[in-house]
Amino acid sequence: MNILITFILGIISSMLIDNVVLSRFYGICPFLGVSKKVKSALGMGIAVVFVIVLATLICWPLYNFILVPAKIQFLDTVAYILVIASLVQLVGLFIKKYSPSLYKTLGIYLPLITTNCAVLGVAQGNTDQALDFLSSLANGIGTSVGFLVIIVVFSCIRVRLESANTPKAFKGLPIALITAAIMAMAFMGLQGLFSGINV
Amino acid sequence: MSREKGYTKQNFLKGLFIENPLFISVLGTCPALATTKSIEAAIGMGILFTIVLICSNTLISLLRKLIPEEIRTPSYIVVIATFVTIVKMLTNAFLPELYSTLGVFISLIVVNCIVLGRAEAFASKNNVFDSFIDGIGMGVGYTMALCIMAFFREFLGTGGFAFGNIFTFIPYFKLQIIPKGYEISLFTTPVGAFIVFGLILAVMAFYKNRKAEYQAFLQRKERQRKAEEAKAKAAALAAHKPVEEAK
Amino acid sequence: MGNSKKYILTAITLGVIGAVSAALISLTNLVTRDAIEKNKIDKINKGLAMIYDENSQFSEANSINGETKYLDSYYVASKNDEKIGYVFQTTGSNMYGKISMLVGIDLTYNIGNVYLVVNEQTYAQTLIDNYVNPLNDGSRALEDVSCGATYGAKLVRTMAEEAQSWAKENLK
Amino acid sequence: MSQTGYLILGISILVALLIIFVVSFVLYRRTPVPKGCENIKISEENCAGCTHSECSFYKKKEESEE
Repeated sequence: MNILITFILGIISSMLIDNVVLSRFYGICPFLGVSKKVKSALGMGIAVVFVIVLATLICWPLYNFILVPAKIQFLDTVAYILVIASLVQLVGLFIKKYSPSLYKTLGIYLPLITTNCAVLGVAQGNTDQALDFLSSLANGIGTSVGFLVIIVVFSCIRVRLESANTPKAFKGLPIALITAAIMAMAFMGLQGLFSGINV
Repeated sequence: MSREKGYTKQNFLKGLFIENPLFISVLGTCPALATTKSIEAAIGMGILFTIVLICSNTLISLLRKLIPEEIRTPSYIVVIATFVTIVKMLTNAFLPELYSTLGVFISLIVVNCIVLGRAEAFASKNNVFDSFIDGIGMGVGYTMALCIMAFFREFLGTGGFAFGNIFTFIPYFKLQIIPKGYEISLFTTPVGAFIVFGLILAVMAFYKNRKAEYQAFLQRKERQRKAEEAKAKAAALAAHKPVEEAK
Repeated sequence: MGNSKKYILTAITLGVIGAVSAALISLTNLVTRDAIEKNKIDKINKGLAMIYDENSQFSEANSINGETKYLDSYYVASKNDEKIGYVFQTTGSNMYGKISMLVGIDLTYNIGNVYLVVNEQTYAQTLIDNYVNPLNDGSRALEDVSCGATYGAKLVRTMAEEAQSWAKENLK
Repeated sequence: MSQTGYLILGISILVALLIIFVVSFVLYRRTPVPKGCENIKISEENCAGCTHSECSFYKKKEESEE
């Protein structure tokens, strides 16, 4: 029972409290770049969820069962970037071949994920924090779903921003950043969410 | 690539102002927001980033003829990952304080858009010396941009500047400008990072609009002056013609 | 024919790049491996000195392999060769990450200072500022764990108490 | 397994990863885009990711060269 609670708490905490974009700053590039329209943000978010969960599932055993006994822990970044990049290409290959409809919504964002800081950030973060398998899986799921939630919410706001009459100098990116700051402020309010539960 | 005289200088200065990777092309924003809590961390991150950028630019432009067209990106990723691992090991060994402050963001240089972007856009097409200069230019431009961000964030956030806790070989030195209780600690939090970055981009956009308006104003005056000249010439011509008829 | 030549050329180039990178990385590893080990040992010594004081000597780490959950080893602290207490090295992790710390237990078995050797918690800095530092200068009780990094504080507390209870039974 | 056994295993897995990455990269580039979606473009004004060559970071570069 205790493990299940920690697992769920892990997911919620890395999704809401320690959000990947607003407090850990992984993945700002697509967050600012792809969130112009809600449809593209949704496509990017789902693609990122897919890749992060798969990457966490592969990277943890790769590190703990292969790199650690072989005493080449320093090669973890090289291994992770290779895993993530080949994962992106294989998933893209699969989607390109078998489901054109999925390619229409998801396919064009896949090459962007290789340079998405969130994916490598989560994999490297799990290793640096030496989490066990369940916690790193929870971290992966929470981070990716948090990224999806944040980028969709942000794109909805940004669609409204286009029609708002912002000052000329603030049009485009600056006003988006100020909105992100207000969102970060809101998410900072969730900091003490779990202080009461003693698990 | 035309080799006019000032090309190298212009190539270097391009990275600093005209194509500043952070403020103009808005790339590499992940480390920019995260590691600019203090100027020391920004300088440390900038130095590590510049080293990786210079080495990867040089090696990629060395091998540019060897690497076949189709597998350009995979080989670039491997080269950049190698240099990042080397830099990470060296920092872990000789600058443990900087390593623990930057944490994951040293490994995130691998996915930094600037390094891969410069490799594909510049290093794969130019000779070694130009790529080397371009690497330095971009690196120094990025470090300068990080320091500007860190300057505002640290000054407003902690009320002063502290040196010596990351680079431990410098004696500890704290310059407190805003008195202790009156600084806005919000600026060291992520919220402050977004605000400072947004405001800097807004000021630059404002300056750009101002210049564009001034240019447009000059052109309009230019056109008016030309129109008046043309009218004056036509009038002079018209006055001159009746005199000939009279003769 | 040209096609297979191109494949061979690609394979060779990739092989060259892979070999060059492997050589560079293993070279740097040789240079930096012992420096990283030295950093770890320096940190532990710095921690030991912080828990008691500079001029106290510490015995070798005698490891604990009982059924304890977190304890790794303990040092006997003595000042001008008269025993003044013990320092326990413990490692533990929760969903926020790993903590490896040194906790001082004096002869009357109450918990002294705490020093975090490895602190990979997500809220590492708040843990140090709001819990570990006040704990060391006495302005916060060990039990008062809700400090903005509650999970890290709970982990530190359970490890310290386990060291204390182990010391009570085994170190007379 | 002995220490060097693990080392060889680790290195060989990394090499295998590299080969998988290169092969899948080439195959991805070669497979044709499905029928209905040739002209989907990510119309973003600033570059969200850099491995995609249509990213504006290159466009300025390439246009100024021609």
